[in-house]
Amino acid sequence: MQQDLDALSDDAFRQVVRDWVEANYPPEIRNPLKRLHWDECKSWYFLLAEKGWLCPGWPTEHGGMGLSPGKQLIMLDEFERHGCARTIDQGVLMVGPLLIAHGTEEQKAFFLPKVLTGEHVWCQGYSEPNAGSDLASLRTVAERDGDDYVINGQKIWTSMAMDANWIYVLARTDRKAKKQEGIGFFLVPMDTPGITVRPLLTLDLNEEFAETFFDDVRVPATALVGLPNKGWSMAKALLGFERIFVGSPKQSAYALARLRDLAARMGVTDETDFQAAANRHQQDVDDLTDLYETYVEQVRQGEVPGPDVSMLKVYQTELYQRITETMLEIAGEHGGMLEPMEGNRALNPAGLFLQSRPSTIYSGTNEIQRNILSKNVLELPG
Amino acid sequence: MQQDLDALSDDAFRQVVRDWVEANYPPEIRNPLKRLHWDECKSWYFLLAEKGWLCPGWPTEHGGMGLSPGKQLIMLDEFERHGCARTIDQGVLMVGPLLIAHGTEEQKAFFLPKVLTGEHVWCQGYSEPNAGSDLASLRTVAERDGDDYVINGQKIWTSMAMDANWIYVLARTDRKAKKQEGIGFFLVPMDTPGITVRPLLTLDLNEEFAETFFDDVRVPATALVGLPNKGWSMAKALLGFERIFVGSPKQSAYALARLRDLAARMGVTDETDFQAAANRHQQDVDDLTDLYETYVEQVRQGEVPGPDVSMLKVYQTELYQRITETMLEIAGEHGGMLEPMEGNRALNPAGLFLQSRPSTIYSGTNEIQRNILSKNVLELPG
Amino acid sequence: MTTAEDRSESLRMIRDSAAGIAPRTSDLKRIRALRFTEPGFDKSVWREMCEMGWLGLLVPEDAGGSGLGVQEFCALTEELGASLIPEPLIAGAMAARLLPPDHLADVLSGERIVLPAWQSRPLSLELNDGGHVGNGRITGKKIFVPMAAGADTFLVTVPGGFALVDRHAAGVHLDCQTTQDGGNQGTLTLEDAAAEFIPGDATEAFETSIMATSAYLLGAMDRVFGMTMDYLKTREQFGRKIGSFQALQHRSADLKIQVSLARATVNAAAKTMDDSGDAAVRKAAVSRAKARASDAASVVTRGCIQLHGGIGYTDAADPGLFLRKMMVLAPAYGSAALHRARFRDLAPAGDED
Amino acid sequence: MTTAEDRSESLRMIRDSAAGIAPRTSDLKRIRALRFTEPGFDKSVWREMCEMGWLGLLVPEDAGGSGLGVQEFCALTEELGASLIPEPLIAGAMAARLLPPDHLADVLSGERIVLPAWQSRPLSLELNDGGHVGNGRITGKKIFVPMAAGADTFLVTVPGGFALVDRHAAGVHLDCQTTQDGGNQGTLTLEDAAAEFIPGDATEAFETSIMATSAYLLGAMDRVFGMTMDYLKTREQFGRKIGSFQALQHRSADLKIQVSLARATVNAAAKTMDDSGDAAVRKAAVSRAKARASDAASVVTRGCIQLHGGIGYTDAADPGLFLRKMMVLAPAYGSAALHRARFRDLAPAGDED
Repeated sequence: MQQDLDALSDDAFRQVVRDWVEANYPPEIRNPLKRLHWDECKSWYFLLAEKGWLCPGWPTEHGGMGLSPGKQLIMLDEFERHGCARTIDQGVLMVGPLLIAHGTEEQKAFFLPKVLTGEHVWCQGYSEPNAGSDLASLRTVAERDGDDYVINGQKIWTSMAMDANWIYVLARTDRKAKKQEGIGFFLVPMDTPGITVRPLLTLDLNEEFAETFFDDVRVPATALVGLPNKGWSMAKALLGFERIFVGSPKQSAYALARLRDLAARMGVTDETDFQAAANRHQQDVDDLTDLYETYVEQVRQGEVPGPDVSMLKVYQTELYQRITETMLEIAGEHGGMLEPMEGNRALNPAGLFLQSRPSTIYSGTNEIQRNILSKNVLELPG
Repeated sequence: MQQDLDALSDDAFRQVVRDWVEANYPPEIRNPLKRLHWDECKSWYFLLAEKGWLCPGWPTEHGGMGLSPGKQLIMLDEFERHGCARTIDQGVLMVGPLLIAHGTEEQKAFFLPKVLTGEHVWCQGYSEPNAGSDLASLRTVAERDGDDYVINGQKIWTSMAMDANWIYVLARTDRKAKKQEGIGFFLVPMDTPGITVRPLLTLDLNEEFAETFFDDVRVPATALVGLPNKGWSMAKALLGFERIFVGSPKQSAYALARLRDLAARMGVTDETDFQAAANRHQQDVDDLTDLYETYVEQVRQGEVPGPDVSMLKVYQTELYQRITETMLEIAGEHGGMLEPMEGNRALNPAGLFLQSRPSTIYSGTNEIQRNILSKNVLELPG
Repeated sequence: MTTAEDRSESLRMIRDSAAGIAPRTSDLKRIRALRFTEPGFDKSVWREMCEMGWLGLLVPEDAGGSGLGVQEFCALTEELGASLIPEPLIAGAMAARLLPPDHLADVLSGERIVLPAWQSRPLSLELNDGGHVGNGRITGKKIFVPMAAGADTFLVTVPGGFALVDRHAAGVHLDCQTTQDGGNQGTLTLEDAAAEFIPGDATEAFETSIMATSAYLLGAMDRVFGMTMDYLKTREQFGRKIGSFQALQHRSADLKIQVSLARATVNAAAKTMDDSGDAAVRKAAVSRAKARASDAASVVTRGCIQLHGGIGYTDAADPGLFLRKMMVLAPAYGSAALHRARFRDLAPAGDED
Repeated sequence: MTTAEDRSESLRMIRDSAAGIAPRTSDLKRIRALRFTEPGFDKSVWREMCEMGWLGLLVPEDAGGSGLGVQEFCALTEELGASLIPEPLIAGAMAARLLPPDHLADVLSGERIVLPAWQSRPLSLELNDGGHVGNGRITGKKIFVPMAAGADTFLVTVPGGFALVDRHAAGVHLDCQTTQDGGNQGTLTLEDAAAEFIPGDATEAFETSIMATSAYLLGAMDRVFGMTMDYLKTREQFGRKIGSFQALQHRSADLKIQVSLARATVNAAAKTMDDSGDAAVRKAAVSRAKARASDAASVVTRGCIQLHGGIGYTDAADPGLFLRKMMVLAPAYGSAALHRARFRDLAPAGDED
């Protein structure tokens, strides 16, 4: 069946996806206001798994759909359009592709099926307290001890760590190696003795993230994927897609739709000031969409976008913030309230304002993105 | 008479100045669109000289008014309010005070009276092509040769060099000294052999500035003011006042008044978009005025404003530019025309837009000002 | 208050006295502990404030107050803002100033907390809507009553004066909503409730509250900006103090300018309130100050979150407390947009020509 | 034009052909020399352009043109913008597209220069105002006629079509004003002048001119941005290449984003012009592209002056040429504000929910 899908025209494929999503997506979790926990999103995960649509990018022999990059983007586009929640998808997006590329036969045989069934729920152990945007300077250490590695250190911003039962961890295997070398990629069960998870309350009062502490955490050498000094380069190679996603105009478009809802509720839809602001935002969203499409086209052609893709992230996240700032202005006193207006989650200016704040910080701060643009795109001197 | 003026209350003094300016200022050069040349502004210079008001800050024994800083600011304020042109005032503002502080008796006796009569018209030789905002790295050299110095090098942005008959020059007297040391301050007649002036046409197609070349220019040792290695520190000490002037809200207020004229001419005065923009500019001007007043108060108290005065320059010049940008938006196609609308110099959007451009560059670029703020005010690390 | 020197001394004393309850060096533990509780502030601290004479700062001396000016009150609320003090002093002082002397004793002592309920529509500066008094009864509705959960009595603005309404009287319904800063605002519904009518005009007290809120925002933005500068001097990334990166330096300089503009406009407007007799001039100055304070507080608190990076987005870090306070107070007593519009309607166009 | 590959090949060929007259590597001596002269461009270069087939690019093949699309024309005008070419190709091509085949021979050869006069009010996109034709005579007034000093004939838009008017005919008064870029725009006053009426609709040709102007602005901003990046890599201050200062780097990154957004919107709108049959969709796309191109050109050219420092403010340095071109073309064929308003009136609100 997957083969059939890839053979369809783009338009026909889009229609197939749209029809299925509209008929099957659980309505109670449409357009969630925050990242969903496993209990909330697993129904959608299992639905995708059952349909065989969980892993669009994996080859068919491993249980994926084997879809072309272009088709994968169409699928994502339709999911976003419908307001589908993101699942806890680190197994699908990171662990699977990494193992397929670099794992042993045993690792593949053990782990891949458990991602497909949802038995393993993965979280990502990359960021550290003293290496925010500076991933290469991480301090967590994995020391070889006989047939084992012993991991010590601390991770932060571990998304969904409370929900996951496995974590993949970057840890330094060679303290003498240069910054980005001497780092290994480890697969670790969350119930291993020595792992402690402490939830991090974020400004929007959610517990999506956690700090994860590793205190003499002992894992067998088979927990290592690939070579002990190649973890960072393997991990980095998988970041290409994500760099496009964070620049998707959908997030801003969603916020703009909520701004219009709010304006209607506040009775300012016809006011000149509002119209000028909303129209400006609309054009920014549409212009960004035109730019985004040029990168989608690259992916469709099988190319890997270069460092200039950072433009999308910078512009999208700052536009998203501008829109939520307009929201606060229109909301007046309601913008200071903890709960959505009238319990209607479409009228939640304070919530969206807060949620938009970290977007310019995560996935490499916008300052880092501008450094990348100036150095790797404009080739300005160091 | 000067003593009487200083004894007046601020309000009474202001009234005296206002009455005299309104009765005597040459109407044909009110609110000039550009810096006036000597032929155009000398009538005002001579008027001030005759009244004894040319040098408010000089002590009375040298022919100045001996006014307190507070009174000097009131005087300037009234001049600006009335739209008085700036004269070619480097002799008054720089040469005079420098000689009074550091000159020999002979230098004082020779030069000061000639500033007061307008016989000497001065220009400033500070900036160099490769030391724009980085004055301390200047390359012009003054080599001692017997009783003379021989000056070689190039100056740029010499304002009114074509009008001046004297120039004061910073030149390196000791190539081995550290950056800001080993620099001397020289007084040089413009007709000295070896000096060439080449006018610089600016974007607004005016010739206010020039490049000045020094090719084996020989001056006697008496051309040096003070010690041969103290020129830069003497010159720098005189910059205090200027740092407030460039932050005066008058320039933005003037542009805003012209914006309103233009809006009336274009028939958009009552449009919501225009009103919002103009109102925003008005509040920015008024807020800046409040901030400016805190520095005026410092000067009035006899204090020397600290490095935080750079805030004024940054905010004022960028506000000035924002206002002229709104002007271009409102002007539509007229904003692309070379001449003012209908020959009315109050309706000159393109001219003001262009004139506002260098304000963020001269007197230390706004980037330099922000460096000063972050290092000397916020004390952020180097 | 005669000379400028007296004034400056008086302002210094007020600031010093604030340090007792709101020291700039304190951590924000007390503030954190009170968030999301009822009534959202500490009544014993309230009584301490009353003992310091803060509630009656603007009340004439012959009515038991200190008879000080708007500048002194703003100096005080600026200090409160720097420590995010949740006790509703601005609202309480507005009520105290409007009450007749014979009603003041238990209010100035802190025994009875009277808070004003002036607003009946969002994004409005109208005092006369939303309540009708007759025969000692009141019917109406007021919204966004600050820290309403802690009030004993409401001073409800009505045409021609105010009505005093007991919080527990029959016909009084209070519905409190939690605000982002962990406090609360009340929707007060009055259905033929017993009320004492007091004739008067709340305008001046109201304008003073707008100013005091602007000063509170000033104190808050100044403090979080200072914290952020400290952070930039200590936090390291890529082997350097992050404060050494020019992009962050220039951003910091721009925030500093905003804080300074807010300070200049708030101080100037407070002085205008004390010195000018022209109502339009006073209101224009107040609106300009509140517009700048609200906008600058938004820019500065948002900027400080960004300058902190990831840690700034955690509830455990302090910058977020300032951001959330801004979310509540930037729109309170009129948003920047509302005050910009009022300024436009009041201010003469520039007199430059 | 069948497949995407054909299209891309066609666009590449157009760009290559532009290099003959407008090479990106050229200095701007010719452009400088023509500034502030009459007619402000070089008629022999105009004839060369005609020989290359550029004037008839959009004219159907059976009328002697190349029958190419908006994308090809925009690719060409983008290259012209990169070299600030003053010859009025956009205006001339608009006229050529509107002329009947039997009027085209001497126009496409470059012998006779026909320029459109469509505008009668500032800040307007209305084609039908300002002229009335009857009995072979025309009376009316048109303004901002681009490079009017070089025209032999004007194509004057009137209700229901156009009127061809000889520049030297009785009753034709042309008053040319110099523009900031050193060119000129004419005020054309017609008093019962002889005119040939041609029925037709200028809308599509006009929309194409808006697009072509957007593309010209794109080329100009892209070139001056590239020049500025080169300057940042060579100019030294404080002992370092100024391009190594993070504040300038980040500002450059922001300008790069503006250039990229302009490129994406211009390309997408040109494609919409070629592919979509829905007039509202086409106009919305065109307006969005022109608004972005005008705004981005303004931001980028201003930014490049600042990044150059003092030298950028001299007329001898090239960035100023681009700034002045922006001053003329950002408002031409509708300013950003005008096109934003037209977009708002045309575009459906976002369909996200």
